[in-house]
Amino acid sequence: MAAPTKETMINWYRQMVLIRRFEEKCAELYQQGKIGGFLHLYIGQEATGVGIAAALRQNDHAITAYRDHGIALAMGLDVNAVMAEMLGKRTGVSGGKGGSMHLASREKNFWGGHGIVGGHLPLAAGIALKAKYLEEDEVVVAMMGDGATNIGYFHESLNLSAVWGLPVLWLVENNGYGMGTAVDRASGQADLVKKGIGYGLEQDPGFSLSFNGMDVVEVHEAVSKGIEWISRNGRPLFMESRTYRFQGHSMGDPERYRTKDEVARYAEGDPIGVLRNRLIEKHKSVQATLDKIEVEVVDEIAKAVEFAESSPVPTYEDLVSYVYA
Amino acid sequence: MAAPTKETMINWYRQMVLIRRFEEKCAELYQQGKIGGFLHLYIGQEATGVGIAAALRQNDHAITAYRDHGIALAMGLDVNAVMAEMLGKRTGVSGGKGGSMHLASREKNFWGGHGIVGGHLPLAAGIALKAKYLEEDEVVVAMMGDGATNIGYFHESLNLSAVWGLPVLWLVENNGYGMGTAVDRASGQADLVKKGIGYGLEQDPGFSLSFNGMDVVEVHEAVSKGIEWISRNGRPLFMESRTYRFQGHSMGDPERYRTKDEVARYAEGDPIGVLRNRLIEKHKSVQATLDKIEVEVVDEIAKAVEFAESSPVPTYEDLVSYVYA
Amino acid sequence: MAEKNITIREALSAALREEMLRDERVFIMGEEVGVWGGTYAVTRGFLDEFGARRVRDTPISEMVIAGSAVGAAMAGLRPIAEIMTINFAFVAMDAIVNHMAKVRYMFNGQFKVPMVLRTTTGGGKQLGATHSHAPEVVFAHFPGMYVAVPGTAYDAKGMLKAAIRDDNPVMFVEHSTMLQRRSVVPDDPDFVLPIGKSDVKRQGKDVTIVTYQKGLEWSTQAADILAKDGIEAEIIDLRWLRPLDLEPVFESVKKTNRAVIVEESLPRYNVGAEVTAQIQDQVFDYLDAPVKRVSALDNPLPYASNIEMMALPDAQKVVAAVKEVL
Amino acid sequence: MAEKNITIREALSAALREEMLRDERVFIMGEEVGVWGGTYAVTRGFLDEFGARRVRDTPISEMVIAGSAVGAAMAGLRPIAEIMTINFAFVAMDAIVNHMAKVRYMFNGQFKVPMVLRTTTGGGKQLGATHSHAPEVVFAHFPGMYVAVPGTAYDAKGMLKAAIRDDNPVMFVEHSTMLQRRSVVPDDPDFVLPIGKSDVKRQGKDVTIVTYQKGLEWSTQAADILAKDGIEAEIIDLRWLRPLDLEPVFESVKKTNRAVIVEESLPRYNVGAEVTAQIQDQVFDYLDAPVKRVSALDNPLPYASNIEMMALPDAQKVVAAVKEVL
Ligand SMILES: Cc1ncc(C[n+]2csc(CCOP(=O)(O)OP(=O)(O)O)c2C)c(N)n1
Ligand SMILES: Cc1ncc(C[n+]2csc(CCOP(=O)(O)OP(=O)(O)O)c2C)c(N)n1
Ligand SMILES: [Mg+2]
Ligand SMILES: [Mg+2]
Repeated sequence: MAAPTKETMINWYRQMVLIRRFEEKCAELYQQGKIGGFLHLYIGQEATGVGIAAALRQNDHAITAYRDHGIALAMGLDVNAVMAEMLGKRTGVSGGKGGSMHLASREKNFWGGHGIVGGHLPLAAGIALKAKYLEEDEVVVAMMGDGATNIGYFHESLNLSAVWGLPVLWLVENNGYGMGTAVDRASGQADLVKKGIGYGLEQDPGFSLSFNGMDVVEVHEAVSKGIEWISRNGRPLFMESRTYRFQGHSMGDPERYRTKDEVARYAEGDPIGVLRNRLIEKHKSVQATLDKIEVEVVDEIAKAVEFAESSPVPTYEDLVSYVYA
Repeated sequence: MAAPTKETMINWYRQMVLIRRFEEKCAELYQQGKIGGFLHLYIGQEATGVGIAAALRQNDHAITAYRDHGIALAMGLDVNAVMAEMLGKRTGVSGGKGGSMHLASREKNFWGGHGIVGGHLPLAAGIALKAKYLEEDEVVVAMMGDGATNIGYFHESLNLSAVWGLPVLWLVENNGYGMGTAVDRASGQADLVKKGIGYGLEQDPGFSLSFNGMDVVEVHEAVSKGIEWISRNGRPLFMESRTYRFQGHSMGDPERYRTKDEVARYAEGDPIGVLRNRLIEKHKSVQATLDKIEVEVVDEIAKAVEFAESSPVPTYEDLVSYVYA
Repeated sequence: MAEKNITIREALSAALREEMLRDERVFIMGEEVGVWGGTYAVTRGFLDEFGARRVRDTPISEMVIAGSAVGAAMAGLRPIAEIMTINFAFVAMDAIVNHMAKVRYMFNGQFKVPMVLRTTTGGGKQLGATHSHAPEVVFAHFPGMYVAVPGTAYDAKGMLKAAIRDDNPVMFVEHSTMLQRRSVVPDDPDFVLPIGKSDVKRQGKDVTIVTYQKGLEWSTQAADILAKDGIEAEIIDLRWLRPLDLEPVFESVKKTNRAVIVEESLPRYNVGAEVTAQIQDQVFDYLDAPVKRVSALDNPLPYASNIEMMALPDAQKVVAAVKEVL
Repeated sequence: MAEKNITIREALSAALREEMLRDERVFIMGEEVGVWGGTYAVTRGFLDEFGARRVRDTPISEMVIAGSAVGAAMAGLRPIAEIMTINFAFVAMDAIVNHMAKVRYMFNGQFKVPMVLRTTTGGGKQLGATHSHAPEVVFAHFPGMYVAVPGTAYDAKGMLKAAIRDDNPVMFVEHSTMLQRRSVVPDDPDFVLPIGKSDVKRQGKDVTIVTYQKGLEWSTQAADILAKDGIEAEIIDLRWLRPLDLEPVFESVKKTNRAVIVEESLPRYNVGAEVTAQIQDQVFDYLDAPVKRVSALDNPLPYASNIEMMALPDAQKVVAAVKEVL
């Protein structure tokens, strides 16, 4: 597989910074009461979302749980419309009816944003069934948390995909915790990729099923190989992105389940810093470009907030629309 | 482990014949409309139920799904009261309110007979939790079908038992089919014991996790070892009894999913015939004893039917009792 | 137009078959729908006719049966997913009420969910407490989907075809003890009934009986008995619990001034409660007596036939309720 | 007897703690009940006080949370299992309605199921369609268990203690937006309220408002508004949806001749339907106007606050309904 070009990596950098700044702004807006509900930040996990989106082919699909800002932005959803959704505005991607947990864009093949742990996994199987049924070469990347691997939905979905040979890349973002519960306190099998054995999923496809989720280059490579393998073999795979969330589970998490030290240790491997260093090491000259991106992104986010703030709230008509087709 | 004595094996023979004749009679009574609902026969699987019951220690427990006559009788439930339950009589083990699928005896540590596929697996975890919580040395044998290993309940129950270290022997009776669906059409992982890997369950406890369920001696030995291991290690195991059902899934099964040939092939390994031959080979003299057992059992069943038929039906009082405590 | 006297089972089979022939995107999935031919033989022969691509046996996995049908529908197929009996729909309850019924709304109309979730309901077969529910009312509580409860072969065919053609998710509830009931059904591949229309099944002037499915039988028997006493009962078949069409009920009560609601369900928080509440709200001044409800006892169902029958409604209980309101 | 002015959260904590101290067989299990201290901080400090044997964190596995509690209760323990919010109870619906509520009946009383399934309900927090249900009514449909819906700190404490001590399974539904509400509560470890008793929360002679939980607040605010117009509303708090105690409602309607039912739930097949049906059945001749129901719109709940509020009931809607029946 060809190494990504400088331009590609710079683009990934931009996306990761965009997600980071977007979420930092969201945290602020949440404190101000402008965003409501639950807010689950992706900070620390950006490399996974960006690497996945970069690996998808034209007609591939992504779906995830409620921790969805990162993948949504990486999938190319309009920043303004995503921010408007955060603020519950008519101009939001889901018309202000979905909120932070329910971003989606049919057009961009991003199928949401789902709040019930594991509830989107059968949907992923169904979307993949469509491709298989119509004999289209499409792969669905179904993202989930480590905690989600313990719910019945996971079991039934992975098994059905194996029995039917559905083109799904089941991708667990192992960030170490489901809320406050560490992986080995929740999963009898803490080496998560081994869970695939229970469904007869390939354990040795010729590349590692578990990869460093803090390195966007590694994520991109692993997921690309996964997608290629699935497309070629017509069978699902189960892969693991080893990552970490730097913030609490959602806003207001007392974080009694981990130490500040642990968080600090992981912060050293901040995926944005990792990429930045790598780029600069290789191409001294990019430093200015990267700095410029930082500035541009801040500006982009400010404009998004402005767009969102000045957008109208939904109306009664919106409230009662789309209950039925 | 000491080989079972002649007397023990003769006793097992008696139990297996009792179950066989009991069920043949039930099929007859079903045709006559005296038994209603669903009737799931255990014919062909008797060695598993009898071997398990024989392996249980004083305070161990058993629980199973709706195919429960075999284990119920092996657990020592009164034949009369079981037959009365089949006929929906007040004198039945469940007062006529449970029927074929819901036999149970609190006293004999047999926790039922449950009709929702997989629904009893969490119950097994809970019963085992009681033992662990009170620091009692008890093991729960939770029986299930091969088809049941694909439902969410299975996943959550095995995982919780692993995380909490619950003394459960999860025992799949792999009879080749869940209704009309062959194991490899339903399970991505058709080598069922490997499903334990998904929960970090021991794969190499020093004896085989999968055993020949058509040989009561082998079942008894394997389950005894399993129970001993669990009791010693304070952790669950997942084991497989390879067996076969000679009759349809339930009465009225069109059996389009398998050939007569296949059934005939398995019938050669009839667990009752296997045990009989082995006993006679070893101890020529037992033939008469075994023949006598056949006669006695037929008589016992006839008496049970008589008891059941002459028992009163439940009353309105029974209908409305025990909804609440 | 040709007509045929067929059973509900045949009507369901014909509806499925016709719609699969009409639209390549329609397919069937569920436990034992293929090789077995359907637990209730509704899809017998389908695997041979349509092949394993369009008639898909599943593992025993209700959550993913319902949930993957939602995904496939969102993506453009038109799944008919089968949950063998409604008792097992509780296992898939989240997939049904939180996903099937909501993905459209939550994402502001970006997705459609054109699917049918077929299942069977009903007690009276000595299957015991966990297998004898008629709990369709708890599903009908939730907006975002429709709930169909046909009671005749005619309705079964026309309503199932409507459900398959509609772009909304429909929970299609068949009664497992009524599959052999016959009626005359148009033999026309474009015979489709409207969604959400109740139906006056019998005209009468003395009392309005509102019911559906098995209740239709008990009510009809009761009406025959009452007719001998010169009491003319009007019977309204709801056919759909959602949308719930009570206009014909209000019209009827204006005429009869009396109503009885008959259903197989449990007595608390049931269909009769909703219908009663709306009747008293809409035609309060026309009511000459309180609306009465006939339902099962507030009890799980037992195995033994004699007491199971005591727990369920029957024609006599309907007659008694009618006599109370007269 | 000493009393304390405490919040519902404190009342729940106190009830749990007192009962755990009283009975060694009582233990807590659920997602984030231990290290985290409970999503709503109700069990904060419990892990330290009682240890990991009695305060048990679980994986995200609602089916086995509910189901293993059933097994443990059958075997002699007294589990308090927590389903983080009632939205997730749909995932465990089968374990609840088919097992928790039925194992006692099905085996003719051989087993008892002394357990409490705690959960939180309610919308109004911008959590969107899948996280904003108040669907306790669909659980209350099923016999074999009780359903508690306390609306004050006093009730929360006395009812939770009753639920823990009772030998039947109780689904104990707390309202997630009311945990900070205060009232005076006896500081007595043996303060226990009876199961299945509704409560007259405010005396009045002009109209009967029947409600529970969040509805209690809207109704109280409405009663204050109405009082300014000289209208005296009587407010009856159901407190339990099962057993459902309507005697005080019938008594009240005999006096006021008018009733309004107020709840947060969806408008179809809801609590108001059942209460209305029973009122018109029991005190038909006393009613001067149809019973009116106030509930949420027939709609999933959206995220945006302004329209979420439009969808939910409020005091003004209660006032309007009361004016309709006057
Ligand atoms: C069925 C269900 N149970 C519980 C919850 C509450 N909940 C929301 S997120 C979460 C933790 C999920 O952890 P994980 O899958 O590891 O994802 P992460 O938050 O780490 O991204 C829980 C328990 C839920 N939303 N759905
Ligand atoms: C949740 C649920 N889904 C479906 C059924 C219908 N059903 C009853 S038995 C059965 C097959 C079970 O097969 P298996 O677990 O292999 O057990 P066996 O019958 O072979 O003993 C099915 C699908 C059910 N009872 N419960
Ligand atoms: Mg996680
Ligand atoms: Mg089987």
